[in-house]
Amino acid sequence: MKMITAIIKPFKLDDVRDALHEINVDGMTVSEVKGFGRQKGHTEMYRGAEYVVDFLPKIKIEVAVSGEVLDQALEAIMKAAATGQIGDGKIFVTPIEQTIRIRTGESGRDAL
Amino acid sequence: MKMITAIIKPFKLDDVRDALHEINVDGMTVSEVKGFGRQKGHTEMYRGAEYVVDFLPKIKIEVAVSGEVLDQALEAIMKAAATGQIGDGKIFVTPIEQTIRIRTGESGRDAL
Amino acid sequence: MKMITAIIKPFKLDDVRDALHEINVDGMTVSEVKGFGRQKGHTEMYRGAEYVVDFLPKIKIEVAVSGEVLDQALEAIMKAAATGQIGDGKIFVTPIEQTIRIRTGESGRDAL
Amino acid sequence: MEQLTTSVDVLFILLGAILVLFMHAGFAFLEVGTVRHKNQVNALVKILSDLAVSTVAYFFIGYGIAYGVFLGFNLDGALTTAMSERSGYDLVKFFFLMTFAAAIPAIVSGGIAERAKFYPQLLATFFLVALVYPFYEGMIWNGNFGVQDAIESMFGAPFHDFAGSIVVHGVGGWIALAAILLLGAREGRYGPRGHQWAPSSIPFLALGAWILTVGWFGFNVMSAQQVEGIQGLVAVNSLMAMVGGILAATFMGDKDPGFVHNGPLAGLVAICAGSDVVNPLGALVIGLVAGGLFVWAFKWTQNKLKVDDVLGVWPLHGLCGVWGALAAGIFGSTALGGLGGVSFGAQVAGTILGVALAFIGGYVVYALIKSSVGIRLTKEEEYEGADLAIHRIRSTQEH
Amino acid sequence: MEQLTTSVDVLFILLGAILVLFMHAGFAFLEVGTVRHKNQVNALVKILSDLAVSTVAYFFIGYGIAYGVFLGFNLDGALTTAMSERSGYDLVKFFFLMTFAAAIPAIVSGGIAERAKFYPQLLATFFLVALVYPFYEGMIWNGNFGVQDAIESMFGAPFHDFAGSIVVHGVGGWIALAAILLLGAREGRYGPRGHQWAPSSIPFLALGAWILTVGWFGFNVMSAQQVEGIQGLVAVNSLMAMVGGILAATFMGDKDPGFVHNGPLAGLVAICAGSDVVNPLGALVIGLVAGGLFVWAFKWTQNKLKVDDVLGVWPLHGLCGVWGALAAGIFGSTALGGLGGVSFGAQVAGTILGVALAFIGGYVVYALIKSSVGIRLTKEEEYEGADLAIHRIRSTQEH
Amino acid sequence: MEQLTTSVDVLFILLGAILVLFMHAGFAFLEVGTVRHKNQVNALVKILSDLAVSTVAYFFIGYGIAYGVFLGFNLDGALTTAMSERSGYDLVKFFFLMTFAAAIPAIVSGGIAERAKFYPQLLATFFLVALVYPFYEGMIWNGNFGVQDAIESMFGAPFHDFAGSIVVHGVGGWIALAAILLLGAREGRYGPRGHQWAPSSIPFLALGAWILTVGWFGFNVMSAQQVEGIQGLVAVNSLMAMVGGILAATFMGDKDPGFVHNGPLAGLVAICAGSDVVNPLGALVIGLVAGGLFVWAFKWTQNKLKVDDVLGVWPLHGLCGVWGALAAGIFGSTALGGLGGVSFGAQVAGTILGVALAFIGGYVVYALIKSSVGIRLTKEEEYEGADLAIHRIRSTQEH
Ligand SMILES: Nc1ncnc2c1ncn2[C@@H]1O[C@H](COP(=O)(O)OP(=O)(O)O)[C@@H](O)[C@H]1O
Ligand SMILES: Nc1ncnc2c1ncn2[C@@H]1O[C@H](COP(=O)(O)OP(=O)(O)O)[C@@H](O)[C@H]1O
Ligand SMILES: Nc1ncnc2c1ncn2[C@@H]1O[C@H](COP(=O)(O)OP(=O)(O)O)[C@@H](O)[C@H]1O
Repeated sequence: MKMITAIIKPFKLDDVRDALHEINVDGMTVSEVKGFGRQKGHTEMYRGAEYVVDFLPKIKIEVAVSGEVLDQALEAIMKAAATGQIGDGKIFVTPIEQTIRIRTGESGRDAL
Repeated sequence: MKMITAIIKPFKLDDVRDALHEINVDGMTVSEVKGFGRQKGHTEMYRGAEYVVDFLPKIKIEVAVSGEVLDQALEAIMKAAATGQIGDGKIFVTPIEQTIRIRTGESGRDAL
Repeated sequence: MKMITAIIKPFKLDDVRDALHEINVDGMTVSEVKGFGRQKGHTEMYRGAEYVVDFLPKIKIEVAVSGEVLDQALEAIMKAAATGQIGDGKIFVTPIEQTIRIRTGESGRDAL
Repeated sequence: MEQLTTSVDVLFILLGAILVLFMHAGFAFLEVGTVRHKNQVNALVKILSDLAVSTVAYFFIGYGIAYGVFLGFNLDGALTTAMSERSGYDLVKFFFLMTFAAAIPAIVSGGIAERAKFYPQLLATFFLVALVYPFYEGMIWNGNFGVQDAIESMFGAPFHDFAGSIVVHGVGGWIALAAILLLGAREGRYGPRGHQWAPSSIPFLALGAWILTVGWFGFNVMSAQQVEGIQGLVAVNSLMAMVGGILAATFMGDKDPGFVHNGPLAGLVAICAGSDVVNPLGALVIGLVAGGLFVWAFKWTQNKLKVDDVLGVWPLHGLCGVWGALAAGIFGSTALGGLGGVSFGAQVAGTILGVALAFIGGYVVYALIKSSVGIRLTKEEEYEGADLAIHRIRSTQEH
Repeated sequence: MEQLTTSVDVLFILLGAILVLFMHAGFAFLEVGTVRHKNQVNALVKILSDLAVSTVAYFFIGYGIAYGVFLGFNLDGALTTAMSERSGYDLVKFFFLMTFAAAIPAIVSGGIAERAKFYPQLLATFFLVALVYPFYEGMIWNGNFGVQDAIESMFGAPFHDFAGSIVVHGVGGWIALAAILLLGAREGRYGPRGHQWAPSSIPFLALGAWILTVGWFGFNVMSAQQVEGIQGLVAVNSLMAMVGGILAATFMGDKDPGFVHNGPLAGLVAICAGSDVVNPLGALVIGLVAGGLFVWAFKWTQNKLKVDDVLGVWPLHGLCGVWGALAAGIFGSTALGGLGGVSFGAQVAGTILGVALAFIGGYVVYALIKSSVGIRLTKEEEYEGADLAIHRIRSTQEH
Repeated sequence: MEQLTTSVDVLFILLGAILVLFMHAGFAFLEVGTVRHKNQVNALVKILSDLAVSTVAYFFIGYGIAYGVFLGFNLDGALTTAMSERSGYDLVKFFFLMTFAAAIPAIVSGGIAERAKFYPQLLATFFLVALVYPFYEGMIWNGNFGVQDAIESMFGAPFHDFAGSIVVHGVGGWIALAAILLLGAREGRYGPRGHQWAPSSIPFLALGAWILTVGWFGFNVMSAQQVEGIQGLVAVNSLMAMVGGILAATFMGDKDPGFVHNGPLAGLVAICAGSDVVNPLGALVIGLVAGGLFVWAFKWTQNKLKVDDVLGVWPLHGLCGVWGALAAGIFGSTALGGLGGVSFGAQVAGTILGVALAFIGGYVVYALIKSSVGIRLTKEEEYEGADLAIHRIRSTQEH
């Protein structure tokens, strides 16, 4: 079982979800995060004072998948999230040792 | 050292915290996330236009525990978070290689 | 490749970023979280009723680094985030199995 | 000259109507700010729809019950005559008094917030404004049923309620109490794990309080109904009571924003009755007591009585209203610097009558509706919030 | 006595000016609450800057076009005279009428929200208020070009538009339609994945609606311009139409907060024309129809016509304005309880003329600006939001 | 007729009082929107409590110092007489003038926001309104101490300050400067890593500006104090200066919402003094200069002087007030189209006197309080925010 964590541009969320849906991955957990990286933030201005907003709003998607679909899922995310512009984001894959569905107590692949 | 990540229904947070408290697990980090899964969102309506809100507000709890308490903690979370209704959420367990308490520099189990 | 997850006090974010910047770690993902631990929350009061706010606002920083810089990065974060007061936070290190830059498809160290 | 006087009378009472109309926005925002975020939209829609239903109820029925003129039905051509006679003064008088009548559901609304059904509440509004409120209003302000004569012959003076400490606020507050008792507390408010919720937005709550406060000067001063009857005294007494209420709430309420912003309202509720007869120093005292009373009674209601009155409308309008009516009998006396012509006995009698009629009338209306169509959201709807459950939209969108 | 009458006249029309000035805050908040969060600041700044430009345009040019007095240029010493004569009445009359003129860009603003450039829009405002609006205003309210005489000789009565259902609202709404068509829909609004956006803040939207509603009583009643001409009828008709609008929107709009808060506005737009001649029961019907019309026409505009009118200003001001002008011809007749002196034919004629001039005038102004300096933000700016793109700051900060 | 005139006088000045009372809500929201989120509640509570303390201070002491009538102590039965004579006109006059007096702490509040203790600030309010403000007010508006006579004999005309560019705004602004200097800058504002904070809510800030703007017409026009003294000129000059302020702020401030919404206020501060004597074109220029002055002076104060004046009340009220008083001497002259009767020398003299008394008076009051009970929150409290530290509740709750 692997956890895919993808940091993407906010307006790409729908595309990524559609892409995962097509390969039958429907469960995921999403959060709003602030990204720092090569892509730079912007400057705001109020009554003559500058405010540097140095982060960019990003979306973090966490999807737990079984080993077999991992590559397919990575592929899907990459394709859907890419714009080719700086700041498209990253994908990290980390190991999951145990997965449980709270409602039923099922574990492993059945829990997804 | 393991990291337990539990996605639960928001109104179950207090119960889960109480349950963990009973087994002396008091530290944890909580965030608000949006969940996609089998449980479906709802539809809103404004001046004749429909808005599909397809995610559900969920709470993500991250608790680092030492190996011995892991099972107990999982048990506690599962019991406290379950309603038996769809959307109760998931628990993921992942390995932690190092744990540090910033204030003291302590590491491993002492850092919790 | 390792993922450093640090939970710190919000007003230390700039210091931590500066410290990481000095060792050439510029990419990171930040989110607002609520922390529970030894440091206690506060009590609010409204029209005679008390409200216990038992969590504390914290910042979660996630930084993916290659193995070589790990210790340096941990060191930097620890120094910058410490106030010596309770509630300074924790650092967790977890393994990353795969890292991808969405824009280019680069992976591993090149993806950072 | 006569035309000018008439015209200025129309302007005068119209300004009152406009200011009190504005107060309804105040009611709305006081509620928006106090309820939980998930019930904000409902607060707004309720107040506006209630206002519309109130107008219709009062136009066709209520005004007739209070003053004998069923305008909406144009009996004896009353409406037609009013259109052109005296520059339409009688029409604007109706407008002015309607804004008072519509305060009844607006007051109740704050007490029953976060858990009442929508259309049944509109239905209650209709009956309250068509029947319950004008029944007592007519007794006190139009001499109906000889009630005032009876009080006068018993106590030497009629029941004095210049701008409605009892007629409007008392009645509204005690109807609200009946409604709240029948409706029951919000889920999770009391019981072993019961708790209170902090207000969703103190700025909106404060905005509501400000609008109410400012509009109140129309409520009180324009109650003279004719410009030549204007009394600077009424304005300054209102000011002084408002100030007393703020001070008491600031100090007794320990700078709590919820108390501080209800302070002026408490003082203003209490001064309505006697604003034309008490001395400004008396008004200050009336306001100080009202502010303190609200702080104490709100906590008492919530914690001891366990009455889940969300905005505290019963302490605010119900109890401060009672205090105001009694205070008019005390501070209105010449002995205490007032202009006289009031009797404490009469004040007690009128107050008891008003409170009783309001509570009973309110109880009957809400009990009937409860037992027929029901007045309460389901547990799930309440948990989801009235905004999504009733109006299918949330108050704000994430950005 | 004469001095008193003059002074009260000044006060009277000044109160109207103050109330209508306040309405501009209402326009601002209605827009703030309706647009997406990233365009809130722009809504606020636009309305305020538009007001300033409008005043200048009307002071120097527009008022002269409508009424022959080019105050700003002090021709024949008109300004100097107005300063001291009749307690400055003529100056305040200008002020009052200017607040009407400035409603034009405020109406347009809500339609073109979230995608228009800033300075080009200010430029459009200048031309609209200096030329387009006063051209028709002068015809109807000042008898210019013999248009009213012609209508009267044809239909037996002049075009009756007491407070501007067409002169102000109709004209504003139809100019807005031209502007919206030239500007095009917001990115992502229509097309295969097109969708609508929920309002950023219903409380702010409601605040705007409340302020507009309250101020409207100044808009309508003070249109008498002199205190001795005050008509209580106008006030109560406004109330009734407002109530009708709320009721229709509540029931037909199924408690939708967006409809419910536009309901009073729809009723009030419609009642402007005939508020001095129709019967209050007629006014209630006018309001009910207007409320229903808005609910229906808003959906129709959005879904069938695919006109991206963000606040729905064309249905609100444009269509309810037309309905109001026609309704004055219907319900104003003595047969239907009105005071008479109106002709349906005249109402049709005046309405068509107003709508045509507004649409054409608006089209020319926006087309010229579009083809010269451009009126639309770039895609990137629109995506980023007008607040950051134009004003370089966001509406609120995280806490 | 006499009764009618008296009654209308009461109404007239009462409308002024109501409008200026409303302005206090404007002060509150301007501050709410400008401060950081963690200090919003404090802004609201402060303004309301300050108003209450001001009323008491002015009723018992301040009004007596300015006008010789210690109403609150009912000396010679002044209060008793005022209750019934002339329909209570004298009481409402007190109310009206009190709302001016209470503007002093409301102005100061915006300068010292986010770091001042609560009760010590209330104490300062008491002394400012009881002593400092009325001392100068009485000199200028009541001829106390022969100051006006002296100025007149020196310059041929008394110091002309119709509605308080200096008496109210100048005094408030310069007291604020003293308070700000004694209080010191907010933690983190200056120094090596020092920075400014963006406003928490531009909509609330704009709401405050709108309310202030609208209420200001009562502030200026009703300064005539009697209806027969009403001047349409005052209203239109206020309008023109307001418009000038908006335009200058829009263009010079590059559409910055903070500047644009302070623009009308800058113009209105500046026009107070001469609104009854200058020409509307002069008023436009006065407003344009005031708007530009504010934009420039705000940046200068913040960046060069490093004075941490949170809302910019010193540039706004202090400097634009000075400009307004001087401008009355310039544009009020007949040579520049004004009505004459003013002297530039007198304006300079009166201004210097006002500024000096205000700064010194303010300095003494705040220095005494600073050295006795202290005026500043601790670092920890400031970091936590005044809402939690003082009022123990946050402005809004997460949803
Ligand atoms: N080392 C890192 N650890 C965690 N998150 C990172 C790291 N580097 C970048 N990110 C995240 O990825 C986002 C995009 O990175 P950026 O360098 O701006 O562009 P790109 O993805 O095109 O290389 C950042 O905003 C941040 O959220
Ligand atoms: N594959 C997944 N990866 C990450 N989070 C998931 C995944 N599947 C579900 N979740 C999270 O768990 C929540 C509950 O899942 P859902 O399928 O609705 O119900 P249940 O937990 O009863 O199976 C989701 O809202 C989402 O936050
Ligand atoms: N076991 C844990 N798992 C995850 N997060 C934790 C854990 N314990 C503490 N934290 C996080 O670290 C923060 C600081 O912990 P706390 O016990 O208050 O102080 P300290 O870091 O000084 O030991 C908490 O607010 C919480 O966010």
